[in-house]
Amino acid sequence: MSAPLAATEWFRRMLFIRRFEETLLEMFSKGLLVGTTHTCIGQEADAVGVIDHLEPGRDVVVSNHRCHGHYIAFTDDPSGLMAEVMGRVGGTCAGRGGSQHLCRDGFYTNGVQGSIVPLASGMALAERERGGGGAVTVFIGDGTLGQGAVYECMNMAALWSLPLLIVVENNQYAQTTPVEIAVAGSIPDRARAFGITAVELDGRDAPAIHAAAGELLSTVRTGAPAVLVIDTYRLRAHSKGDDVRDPAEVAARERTDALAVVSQQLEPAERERIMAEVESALADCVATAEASPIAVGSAA
Amino acid sequence: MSAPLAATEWFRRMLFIRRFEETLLEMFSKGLLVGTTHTCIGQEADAVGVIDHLEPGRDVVVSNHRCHGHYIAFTDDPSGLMAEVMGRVGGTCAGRGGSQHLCRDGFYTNGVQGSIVPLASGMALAERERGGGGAVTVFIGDGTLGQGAVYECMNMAALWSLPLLIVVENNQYAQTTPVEIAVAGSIPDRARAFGITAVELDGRDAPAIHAAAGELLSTVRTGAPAVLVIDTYRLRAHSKGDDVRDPAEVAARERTDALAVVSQQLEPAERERIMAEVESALADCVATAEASPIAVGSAA
Amino acid sequence: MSSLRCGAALNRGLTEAMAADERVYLLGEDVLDPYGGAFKISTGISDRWPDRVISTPISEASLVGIAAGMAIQGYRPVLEIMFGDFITLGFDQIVNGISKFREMYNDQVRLPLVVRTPMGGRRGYGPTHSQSLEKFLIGVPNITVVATSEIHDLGAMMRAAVEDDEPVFLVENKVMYGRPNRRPESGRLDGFSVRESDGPYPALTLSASGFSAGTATIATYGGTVPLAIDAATELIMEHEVFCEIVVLGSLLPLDLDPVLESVERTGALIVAEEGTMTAGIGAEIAARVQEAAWDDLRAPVRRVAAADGIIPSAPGLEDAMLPSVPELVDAALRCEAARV
Amino acid sequence: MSSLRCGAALNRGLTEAMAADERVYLLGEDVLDPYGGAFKISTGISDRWPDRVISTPISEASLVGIAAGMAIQGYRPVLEIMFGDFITLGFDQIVNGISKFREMYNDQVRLPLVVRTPMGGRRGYGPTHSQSLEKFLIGVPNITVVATSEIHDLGAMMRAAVEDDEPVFLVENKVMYGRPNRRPESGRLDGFSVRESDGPYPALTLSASGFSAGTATIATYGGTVPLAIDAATELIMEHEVFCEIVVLGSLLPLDLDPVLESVERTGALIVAEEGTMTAGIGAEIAARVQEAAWDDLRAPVRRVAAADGIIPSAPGLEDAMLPSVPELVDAALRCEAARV
Ligand SMILES: Cc1ncc(C[n+]2csc(CCOP(=O)(O)OP(=O)(O)O)c2C)c(N)n1
Ligand SMILES: Cc1ncc(C[n+]2csc(CCOP(=O)(O)OP(=O)(O)O)c2C)c(N)n1
Ligand SMILES: [Mg+2]
Ligand SMILES: [Mg+2]
Repeated sequence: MSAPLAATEWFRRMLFIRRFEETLLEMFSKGLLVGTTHTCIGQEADAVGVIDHLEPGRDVVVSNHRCHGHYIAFTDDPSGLMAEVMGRVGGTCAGRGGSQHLCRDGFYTNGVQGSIVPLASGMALAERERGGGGAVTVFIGDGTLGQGAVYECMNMAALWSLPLLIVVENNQYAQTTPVEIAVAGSIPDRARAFGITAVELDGRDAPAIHAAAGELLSTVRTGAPAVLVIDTYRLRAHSKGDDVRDPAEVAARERTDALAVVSQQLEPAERERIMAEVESALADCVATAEASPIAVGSAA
Repeated sequence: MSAPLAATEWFRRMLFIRRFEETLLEMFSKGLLVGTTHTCIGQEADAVGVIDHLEPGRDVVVSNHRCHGHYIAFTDDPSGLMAEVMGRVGGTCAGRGGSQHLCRDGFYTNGVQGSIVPLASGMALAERERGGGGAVTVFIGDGTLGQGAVYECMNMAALWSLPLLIVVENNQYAQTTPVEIAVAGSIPDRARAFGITAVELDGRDAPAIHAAAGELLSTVRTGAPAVLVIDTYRLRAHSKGDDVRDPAEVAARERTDALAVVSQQLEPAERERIMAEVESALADCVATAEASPIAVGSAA
Repeated sequence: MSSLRCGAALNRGLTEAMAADERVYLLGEDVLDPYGGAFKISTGISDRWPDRVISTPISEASLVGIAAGMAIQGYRPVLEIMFGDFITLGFDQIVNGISKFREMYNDQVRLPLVVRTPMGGRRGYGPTHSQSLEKFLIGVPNITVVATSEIHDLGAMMRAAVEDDEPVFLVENKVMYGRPNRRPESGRLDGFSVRESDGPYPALTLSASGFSAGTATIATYGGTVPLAIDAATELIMEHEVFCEIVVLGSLLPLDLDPVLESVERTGALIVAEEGTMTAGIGAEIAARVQEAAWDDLRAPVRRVAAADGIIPSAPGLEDAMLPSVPELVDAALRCEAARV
Repeated sequence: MSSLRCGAALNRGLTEAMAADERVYLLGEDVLDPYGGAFKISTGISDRWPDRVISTPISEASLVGIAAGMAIQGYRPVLEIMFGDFITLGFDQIVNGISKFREMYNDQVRLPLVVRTPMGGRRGYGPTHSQSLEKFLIGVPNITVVATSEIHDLGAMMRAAVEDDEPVFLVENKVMYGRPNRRPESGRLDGFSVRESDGPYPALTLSASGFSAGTATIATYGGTVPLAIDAATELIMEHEVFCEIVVLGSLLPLDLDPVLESVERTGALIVAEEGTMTAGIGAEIAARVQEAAWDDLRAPVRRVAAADGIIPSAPGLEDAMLPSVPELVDAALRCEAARV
C-alpha cells in the first residue's frame, strides 16, 4: 500500500491527464483526428488514486472505452497512447486498436461494455495460480452495471477467491442515460450480495480514493475480491459529440471536481510551475507521437 | 390470492405430478422413450403452491428444463405433455419441442439456462402495458443464478415495475454441482440489491409456499417484481442419468419432502382413495397420449 | 424525398410506423429525446410517444429476449442495438430463442419484432465498433434479415419491417446514414436503368446497357452499394465494360431470382460485401448461384469482401482491408477476360 | 487403440495434455469426478489434478472470457461447454474478444486456449440441445476450428489442440463419443484406401478405387463421416459408383488442398454437414472450390445438410430434417448423371 500522495503530485498527475485529453479534443475539433474518443476529464482522480498502488510487471489493469487516464497512470507511456490515437506506427498497438483498444505491459482495454470483466477475472485467476501477489484491477462505468457478465464474474470472483478489484466509476451517466433510470437499487449492495466487500465514496475527495483503494487492494492481493464505487462526474461530453445534460449541472461540478480541489490547495507559484512542466511534457509527448509515421496497410 | 389448499388437494395435485414423472422414468428405463427428461420429483409443492394463484388467460408461466410439474399445475393438460414427451402428433407442440420446449395457453419453456428470464421479462412488460393485472411467473434453479441475464432482468424489472415473479427453486444442486461451489453470498440479497422484495422459505412446508406466493403475487400484480426462493430438494437424478449424491443424503430428504409431509396428514382411507383416483387419471392420460399417432416428417 | 438523408428517411419510416399502430414500442440505449439514439434514427419519437419508448440499461443480451417476450404477447417491439458489433451479446437469444419459438412451439406463437442496428466501418471507430456481422445472422433459420441501402425506399422498408409478422433484423450502415436517400426516377438512377423486384424488401437491378448482355453481375447490399456503383461507372468510362448491379434488400430469406436473371444476361457474378470474406454472404450466394446458374456461368463466382481479420482503427489500415472500388474493377476485368 | 471409444480417446488425449504441461487447466460445468462432465470426456482428471480443474457455475459467456484472460496471462485453459448449443452465449467473447486480441494488440499477446464442445443431434434432445453451430465459428477471423471424427487420431488431435498457441475450438459429436475410434491400418479402412494430410488437424481422403478417377468427392467432417462412408459403400455395392471421401480436420483455417486434389480426380463435389444448410460450412467450401477448381468441375458443387429450421425432438421429425445416407447417395447419382 503506497504512501499518501502530496498535493503537488496529485496535481501534476491529474493535470497531465486533463491536458492530454483536452489536447485530443482540440485535435478532433480541428479535424486532425478521426474516429472517436472518450475523455475522463473530471474523473482523473480515480485513475491516479487507484493505480498509484499498482505496478506494471506485478499487477494488471483492464479498462474500457474511457481508458486514457488509466493508461497514462499505469504505463507512463503517454506518447504511445497519443501516437495510437493519431493512427501512427509508433502507437501502443501500431494504430490497430485506436483510443479504446490498448495493450501494453499488463494494461488491456476493449470497447464492448462489460466484456472486459470476464477477461479481467481470467487474468485474476492466472494471478491467483501464479501466486506472486499480483492484483487485477478492472474499471467499469455505472452504465456497464447493466451487463450480466459483471454479476457472473462477481459470483466466480467470490467463489474462487480471485485477486480482483472492480472499480465502478459512477459518473452519473451512461452516454446520455442518467444512472437513476438505468441502475436499480444499490451498487455496493450488488457486490455484497455475492459476499464481496464494497466501498462507495465521493470521487471529489482524491485522498479518500487513494486510501480506500490501498486498503482494498491489500486484501484483494490475498484473494478477497472487492468493489470500489467512486461517485464522480464527467465534465465533458460522452465522446466528442453532443451533451444533453443541463449546462448548469455540469458547471457546478466543474467547480468542485478533484482537480479543482487539489489545485486550490497549492501555492500559486507552485501551481504555475507544475502547469508549465506539464505543458512541456505534453508538448514532448505530442512531438514524439507526431514524429512517428502514419500507419498504412497494403491493399487486401 | 387463492384460499389455502386442503391437505387432500395438496396430496392429489402433488401425487399426480409425482406419479406422472415416475411413469416417464419407467418408460425411459424400458426404452419406450428417447431423448431426455428432468423430473421435479421432490419439488412438486413449488409448482402446486405457486401456480394455484395463477390463471391461464390472465397470467403467464415461463419455465425451464424441469418443467413438467409447472406445466401440469398450470394447464391441466397432462396428456398433451405425455404425448409430447412420447413424440406424438397430439403433443403440446406436436413432438417438435419434447420434454423441455413446451407451449400452451400462456405457458412457455425453453432449455437454455437463464435465457427464459429475458423472455419472461418481455412478457411482463407486455402485461404491464396491457394493464389487465396479469403476472408473469418464471421458474429457475439455483444453478441458473450463474447466468448474467438473470441480473440484467432483475435490474430492468425493478426499473420498469414489471409484474414479474422469479421463483428460484434451490434444490441444492445444478446437475452434479452443489450450490455451495456455484452460488456465492446470499440468493435473496442478490434480488434485494436491485430493490426487489425477496422471500426465502423451506419447500417442505407446502402451505408456506402457497401463502408466500400468494402474498408476493398480489404485489407483483401491482408492478412490484419479487423473488421467491424455495429451498427444496430433487429426489431423483438430474435427468435420467447417474446421480453422484450420497444416497444417505437423498434418503433423508425422501422422508421429509412436502409430499411425504402432506401424505402423513391424511387418513389412510382417504389417502388410498386419492391414490386410486390419481392412478386412474394417469392411466387415462397415458392412454390418450398413446392413442395419438407417432410424429414423423417427410424427408428434407 | 430525394434530398432526405438516409438516416432521416429511416427515422421518418419509424415515426410513421409508431403512428400507425399503437402496439409498436421502441426500446434501446439512449433512444430518448433530445438525443434520439447514437445515430439519431429514433429522434422525435419519445417526445411524441413517451409511453411507448423505453430507454434501457446496457443489457443487449436480455433486450433481445425482452423484445421476443413482448412480441409473443402481442406487441411489436423495435429494438435499437447501438452498434451492430453488439448483436453478438444477443446471439443466444437469437439462435436459441427467436429462431426457435414459432416452429418449436408448433406455430402457436408469432414474433413480430424488429432489431435494427448499424453495421460497417470507414469511420475510424476501430475493431469493436466497425464490423459488418450480418453474415452470422443469415445462418439463423426462421428470421428475416433485411439490408437497407441508400437507393432503397428506406421509409417504406422500415415500415414494412415493423409491419412484418416475422422477426426482422434490419441492417443499416453508418456511412449510409449521412448520405442522401436516392431513388430511381422513371426507372433510372445515376445513368443506370433500374428494375425493382416486388415485395417489402425489394432487390434493385441496375444496368447501364438497358439489360442487354454484359460482362458481369455485381450482387451487393448495404454500405457496399456506392462502391459498386462507382466501380460500374469506372468500368464503363475507362474500360467499356458493362456490368449489372443487383442491390439485395432481403439477405434472408435470400431471394436470388434477380441475381439469376441478371447472370443469365451477364454470365458472371461478383458478390461484394463489407464483412470479412470467410463464411460471408458471398459464400452462400456463390454456393447457390453456381448450382442454380451452372449453365449460364462462364467463370466462377468471385467474392470481394473485407480481409479476414480485425478492422483496424487507423484509417490507412482500415482502408487497406475493407473492400474497394479497385478490387471490384479488377474482379470485373477478370470476368471480361474469361468472356473473350 | 482401435477398440477405444471416441469419448475415451478424447479423454486420454486430454489426460496426456494435462500431464505434459502444468499450465493446462480444465474448466467447465460438472467436470469434477466422479461425474467428469456430462459426456465423461473430463473423467479422471480432477481426481488426479484437483488444483488444475475448476468446476464452474453456469456462466458460459464469462467462462469464454475467463479462458481468454488466463491464456493471455500464460496459462493454457481448456474450457468444456456442456452442449455446443450454448456457444452462442459466449459469442461476444469469441467475436469481440478472442478473435481480436492478438491482432488488435499488434501481436503483443497469444491466446493458447481450447474451447471444446459436443455438437449434433440424433439423440432426441430437441431444438436447444442438438444443433451443429460450428458454422457460426468459421466466420470468425483469427481462431482455429477443429472437427474431430471417429476416424481421426482423437488423442493426438486433442493434444495438438491443447499445445496449439492459437485459440482452438474443438468440435466434437455426441453420437461419435460412443462409437469406436477407428483408424486406418496400412493405409486402409473399411475397404477404402486412405491418405492422411500433414499437420495437427489432418484431412483424411478415402478412396475405394485406389485414387483413380471417380464420380464425386464427398467433403465432410465430424458426425456426418459415418453417413458418408455408408453412402459411399452403398454407391459401390448397389450402383457401381465410386466416390472419394475427404474427412476434414480443420474447418478454420480451411485447407482445401485435399479436396481440390480429390476433385481433380472426380470432377464433382458434394459437401455434407449436419448443420442447417444456409450459410453453412458447405457454402464456404462450395464458394472456394468452384473458384479454385472451376476447370475440374463438371457439375456444380452440391450441398447436403440439415433443413433450415429447428431440430425437432420427436425422432421421426428429427430424422426427416437431418442429412441422410439416401440424400448423399442421391447427390452422388446426380453427379454420375452429369458425368455421362
Ligand atoms: C455492449 C455495449 N453496448 C453499448 C456500447 C456503447 N457505449 C459505449 S460507452 C457507453 C456508455 C457507458 O456508460 P458507463 O458504463 O457509465 O461508462 P461512462 O461512459 O460513463 O464512463 C455505451 C452505451 C458499448 N460500447 N458496448
Ligand atoms: C446455458 C446452459 N448451460 C448448461 C445447460 C445444461 N444444464 C441443464 S440443467 C443444468 C443444471 C441446472 O441447474 P439448476 O438451475 O439448479 O436447475 P435444476 O436442474 O437443479 O432444477 C445444466 C447445467 C443448459 N441447459 N443451459
Ligand atoms: Mg457512466
Ligand atoms: Mg438446482
